[in-house]
Amino acid sequence: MWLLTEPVGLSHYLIVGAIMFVSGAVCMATKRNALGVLMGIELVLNGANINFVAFGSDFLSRNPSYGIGLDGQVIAIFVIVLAAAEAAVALAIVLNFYNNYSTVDVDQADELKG
Amino acid sequence: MDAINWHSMFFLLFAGLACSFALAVVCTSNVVRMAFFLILSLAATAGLFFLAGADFVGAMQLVLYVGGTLVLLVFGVMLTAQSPFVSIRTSGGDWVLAAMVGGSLLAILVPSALVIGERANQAPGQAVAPTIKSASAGPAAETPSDALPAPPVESRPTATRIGQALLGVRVDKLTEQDETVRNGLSGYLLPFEIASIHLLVVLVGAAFLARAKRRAKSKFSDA
Amino acid sequence: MAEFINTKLLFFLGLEADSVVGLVIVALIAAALILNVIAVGALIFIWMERKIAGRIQDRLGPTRVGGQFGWLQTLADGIKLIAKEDLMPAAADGLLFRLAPYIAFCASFGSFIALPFATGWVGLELNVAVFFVTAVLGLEVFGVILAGYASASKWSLFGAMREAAQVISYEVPLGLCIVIPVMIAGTMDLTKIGNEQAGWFTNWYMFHDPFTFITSIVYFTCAMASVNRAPFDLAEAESELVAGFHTEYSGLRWSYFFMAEYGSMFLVSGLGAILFCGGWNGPIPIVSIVSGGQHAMHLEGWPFFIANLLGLANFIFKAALGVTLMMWARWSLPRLRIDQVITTCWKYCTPIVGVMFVGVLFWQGLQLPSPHDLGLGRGKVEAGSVREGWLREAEAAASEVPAELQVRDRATEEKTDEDIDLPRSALLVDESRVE
Amino acid sequence: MESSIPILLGAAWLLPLVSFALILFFGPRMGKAGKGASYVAIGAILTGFVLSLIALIQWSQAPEGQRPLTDNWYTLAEFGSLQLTIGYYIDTLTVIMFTMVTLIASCIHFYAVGYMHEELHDVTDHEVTLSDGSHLTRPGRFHRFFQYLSLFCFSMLGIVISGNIAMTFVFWELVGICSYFLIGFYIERKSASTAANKAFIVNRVGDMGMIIGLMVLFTTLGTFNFGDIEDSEGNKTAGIFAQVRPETGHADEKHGGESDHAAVGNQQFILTGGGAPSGEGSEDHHGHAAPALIVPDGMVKAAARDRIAAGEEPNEANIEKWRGEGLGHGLLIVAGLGIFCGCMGKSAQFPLHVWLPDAMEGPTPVSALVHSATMVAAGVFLAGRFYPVFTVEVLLVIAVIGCITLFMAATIAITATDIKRVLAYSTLSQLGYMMFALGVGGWVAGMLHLITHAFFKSLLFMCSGSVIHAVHSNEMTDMGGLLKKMPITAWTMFIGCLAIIGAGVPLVLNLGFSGFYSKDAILAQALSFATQSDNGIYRLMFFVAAAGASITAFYMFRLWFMTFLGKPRDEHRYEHAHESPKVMTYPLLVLSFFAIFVATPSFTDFFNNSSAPLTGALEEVHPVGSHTAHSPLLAAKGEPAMIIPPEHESHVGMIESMGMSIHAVAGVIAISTAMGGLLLACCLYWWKVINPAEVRDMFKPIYRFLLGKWWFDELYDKTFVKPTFFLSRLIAGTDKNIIDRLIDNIAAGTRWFCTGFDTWIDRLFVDGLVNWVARKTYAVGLALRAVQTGKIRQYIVLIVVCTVALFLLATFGFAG
Repeated sequence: MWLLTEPVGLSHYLIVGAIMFVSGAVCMATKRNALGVLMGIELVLNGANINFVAFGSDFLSRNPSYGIGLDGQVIAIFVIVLAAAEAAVALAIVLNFYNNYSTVDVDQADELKG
Repeated sequence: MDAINWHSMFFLLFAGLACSFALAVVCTSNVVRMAFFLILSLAATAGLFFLAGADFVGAMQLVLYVGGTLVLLVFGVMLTAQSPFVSIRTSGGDWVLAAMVGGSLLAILVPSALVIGERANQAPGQAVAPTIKSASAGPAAETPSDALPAPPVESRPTATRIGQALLGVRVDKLTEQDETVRNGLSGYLLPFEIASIHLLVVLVGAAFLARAKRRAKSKFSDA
Repeated sequence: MAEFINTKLLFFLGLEADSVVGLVIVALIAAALILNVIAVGALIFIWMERKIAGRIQDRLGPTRVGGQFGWLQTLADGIKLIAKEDLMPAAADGLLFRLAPYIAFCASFGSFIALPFATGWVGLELNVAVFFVTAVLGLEVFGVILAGYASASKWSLFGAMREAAQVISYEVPLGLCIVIPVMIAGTMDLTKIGNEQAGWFTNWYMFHDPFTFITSIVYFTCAMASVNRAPFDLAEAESELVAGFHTEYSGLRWSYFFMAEYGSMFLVSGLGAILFCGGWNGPIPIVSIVSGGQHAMHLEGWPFFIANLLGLANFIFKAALGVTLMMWARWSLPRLRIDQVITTCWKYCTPIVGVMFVGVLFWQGLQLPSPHDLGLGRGKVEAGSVREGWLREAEAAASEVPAELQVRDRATEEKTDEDIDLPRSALLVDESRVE
Repeated sequence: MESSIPILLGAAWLLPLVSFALILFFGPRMGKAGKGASYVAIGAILTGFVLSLIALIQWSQAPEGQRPLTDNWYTLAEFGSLQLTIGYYIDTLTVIMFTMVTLIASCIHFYAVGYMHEELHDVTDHEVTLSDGSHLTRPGRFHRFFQYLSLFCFSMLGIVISGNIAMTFVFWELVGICSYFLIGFYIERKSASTAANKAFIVNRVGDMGMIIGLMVLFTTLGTFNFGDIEDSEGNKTAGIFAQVRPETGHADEKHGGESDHAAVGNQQFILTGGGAPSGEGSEDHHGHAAPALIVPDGMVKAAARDRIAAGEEPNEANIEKWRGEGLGHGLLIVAGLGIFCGCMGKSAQFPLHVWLPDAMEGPTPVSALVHSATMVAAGVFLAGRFYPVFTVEVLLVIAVIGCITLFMAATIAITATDIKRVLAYSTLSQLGYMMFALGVGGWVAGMLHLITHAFFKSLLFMCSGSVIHAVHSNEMTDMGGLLKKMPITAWTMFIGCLAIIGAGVPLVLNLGFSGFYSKDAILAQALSFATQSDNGIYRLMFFVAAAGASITAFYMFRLWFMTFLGKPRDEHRYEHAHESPKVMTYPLLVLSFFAIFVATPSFTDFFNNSSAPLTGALEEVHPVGSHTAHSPLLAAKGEPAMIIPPEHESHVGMIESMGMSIHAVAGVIAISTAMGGLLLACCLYWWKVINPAEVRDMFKPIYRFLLGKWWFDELYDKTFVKPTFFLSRLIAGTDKNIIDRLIDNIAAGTRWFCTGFDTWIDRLFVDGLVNWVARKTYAVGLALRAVQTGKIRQYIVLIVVCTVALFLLATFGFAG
């Protein structure tokens, strides 16, 4: 029950980030729906974001050399913004794909296979 | 029993939500539900950000991710949401493979996370404490709970700091002993501008890609 | 307030002081208050809307239930809704169909967390409150979208799509409208923004300069659209889509949608009141007049409590006034087409707000005369003092001084601006911001 | 005044060069089709004739017995003691030759204007058939013909005037090349080009000997000059003649080595002359004591080289001793024979005579000028020039050669039917007469015959040319009865024939055509030579010469009869035949005049045997020849000392057996033989009392032998050409089959090895490497192809796997 009583450390956040990252990767690897893959990407980005924020936070690490200060948050913001743009582009691509092939199954998007 | 550390409790709550919904995203095959679970997971992540004291980033997450990206995503989902595509099943083999790979990745990420946490949790001068418990022994040793800075009771001006950092003032680095480092900090003005121009281009491209392919009499009509 | 409970109230209960209990009690009280605001507000507003619609349409509206004025009509409707059978289409996505109303409701409810009703009377005092409120409010659209999708009806899907497009679009001008007062105030903390406008009504940001006045009107329009009230209620265009996204909903779930709608109406109105109309500060600084130039936020103890009560009344009145305006607009204006809606957003609101933003920027940068700077009814306030406060906190962090002190008595610190040697970066900020 | 003579002659010599240069550069632009070129050339040569005539007159008026004028105009180069100079050596012979050459050349130029007129426009050569069966059509070469003529005149006059043997040689070669050009004028004709080549090559053979002679002369005498050259300081360098015959009063006073020779000379005089007057006369004739031929010191030293090397001092005494031992005499003989070799080649003497008949391929004016009158006479001229240097042995060789030539050529001429070839062979035989005359000591006779022959032979050639011009054929079998058609040509040619056979009235009033005098003198000299010794060969040579005279008469009139009398053999050609234009006939008249009168004595001395002015002039400058062989060669052979009689012996000498003067006897024999030949010709070809065909059948082998020109061509073909070809083919075969094959094989082997090695290296290593890389790349591509499935999800899995792998590597691989 120490999880409740112990103060949250850096590793907690990192573990959460890892779990989200891995689940995102698995999501990308398993989803055949293009949008599913897109969601996996979002998950991966979030896992990374969590790590950034955690490193940037002042409360989580006693050793200031482990804190990257505001950089973490700023990078997280950049990541979020880029994720938004990336989502827009990906969505446009998916819609084009859907227009041309009337499907969103990425397994059928293999015309360029070797 | 020790007093419940509310900070930890809320963390556990949000972390559990985030992780479980992330796993739900992985596990469900209905794309709309995936989107829904993803929303919840990201919202929980925003909560985690708030808990980490990065409330601006959290709000950003809510606005952009949850409010923007995900709406866009669901939009796309609905545009392509016809019964055959709503749930495309994946073969078991892929599942097994993905699970193994993901498991291995997790197996290397979690321990490293723990190690980093250990290192980060010790005071600069202090030797590595094998466990957090044993640190309580020893008269001079203070428990890490006390040692850790207090969670934000007062609201803290992260937004202002980030704004100033974006404009080149690193108020968080004012404590920097090294004069050159303190004065030489450029902030994020240039990256910010570059990223914004970049995103503008990207979005214009996206709009072009997704434009309605109508057979136009004049080539200006679909611009 | 938690200290207050811990010290006073628990003392009476004979328990030893524990901040946790106080925090929990405070949290519960706050949650209950907010819930009541939404629920009761919904009751009242629905009744109000009926009466206003009746009057606008030259009829009486409800008159019987609950004696005259039919002021219990809504309650009766609520009982009916609760008693109603809960239907769900067979093809619907059960989970999402069930969850959608609560998502919508939770969104509007969650956004109340950061909305201050008076100085310090706020669920969670965030320094990015404005951002938070808009963000959470933006989540409400998910309820609508999911509902539209989950109910497996093309009317609903169309409605949902319209909603999604509309909301996504209108978040841009809305965000810009919100940025303008935030820029003037120099903070995103709603409490501080409200207190910046203390004193006479001339301090309201609405009257800061002509741009802000136009901005407030644009904000009101965009707010109406973002909570898809008529004439922007394309999501539930009963003339085209039967009832839009909630065609398949009935009973309690349907009522949740309505509660969310009225709640968000109140929310955006309150937000607008705080951002543009001085929030809980009345047009006439009664408190400071009574207390001899002492502003409410500087009072202690009971006088502070009473002053806050007055401010609360102020705030609720202003929010209700905003809601009333929305009703007025709804019943007097015809519904737009969807393309007209989008056009209004992208071709009118957004450019106008952009121009306003630039205008305010220059007004601030050139320090053109603005009634707010006179600080009538309150001490004269230099522009950007809030930001300097944060700077000072940063210097305090540099000079090992606990940040709380700095934040607490900002007023005293303001005089000692000069004798604090600012680092180069801070000076740079001074020039770029203050001048 | 006399100093003006070299200038006159030099101008006359250089004018043709000027015209040559002018025509060479501006010929085609001179008038229509270069017609102006003829005017330029004619102007040049006429002016030259006038100048040389003036020079002749001046010379004849000069005080008699004057020494030859000689000097150097210009020194081309000086290699140590070797001087290459442009100089002149002028004596009576030179002047007379100048006049003769320019006169004949002028006539022939005029003649050529008419003869070559068809060259004024495009010419279709019917003797040249192109591969497509058509005949060659080429632009006219009128100007080029005259350009060559001018060049030839320049060269010929250069030979005549040249003051040293080197210059002579240069112009010698120049006339050679001119004759090459002119023979090959119709270069497109195979026969013409081959004839030109033949002439050139055969002449090279002679020139080879001439070069040898020149080398001997130069190395031993150290100079090329004929006469003594007096340079500005006034010290004179002895010329060849002076060195060979030093200017001494009387030989016996000079050195003892010559005493016997002088004695012989005296005894000779006694023997022949009998009376003092003759001796006196001879003395008068020569005007000075005849310097005896002695071997010059240079030759003696050269011959005694080894002795000098042995250490004996080459001082006067030793040189005298060595000369007494006869050292160096061989060198003198070699020098003489070498020079004569050149003469043989140029004037087509017996072994080298084959080129002249073929040279008739050239245009008739060329044959007239070059191959009868002047160039071929150059050989004789040179021999006459070098007369003092020739020893008795050399003279004997010359006589024998000339004798053979004259007989052979005459016999061949009997059977020839080509009109020009008949004339060519007669030219050969006349040249043989001249050489023979020189050989037997008749210098004056030889030179006289040279000049007379030049006139009448050119006349004959031009007549034949006009005939050919009329009937467009060389074959006498196509002619006949042309007398009525072209009387002028016929009668002038008749005159020429009479001149060549030496028609005249001997004994009584010594009167006749020019040939009469010269041939008479030759036979007389031959007779006197024959009577000097009891050697049968010498007598035989005389009779051969006499027979030659009759044969000459025979074939000449055979030619004339066949051409102009009888009925035409080819009606068609006869119809078209016509008299030549005046520009061609006038020169015939002029030349016929000279052919008659050039050697005629002046009326004052018809009755004594004193000779004509021309003969007299020649006798003025008659060089001292060798008369007795004091050579150790013949002495060692046990031969009786050979005696060559001095020339005027033939005038005054008597044959005791008949009691008649040698001259009379010779004249009678000559005219009788000639008339015999003439009679025979009349019988065969005029009166037709004898059918030539029967005669032909009777002497078939001889006829065929003669028709085959004694099979000299075949002989040379077998002996020289074929072996040469065989040798060249052998060498070529060796080159091709052995050397080339060896080299080819080496090359092939090298190439084989290189290609093999190259391909080996290339295929195995370079290509192998490249191909290996390519194959590997392809294989890798194939392998990676499988990886690129186009399945995003697999990519993601791969990415994750790689990330894990990297992490593990970074953790345990490096950190561990």
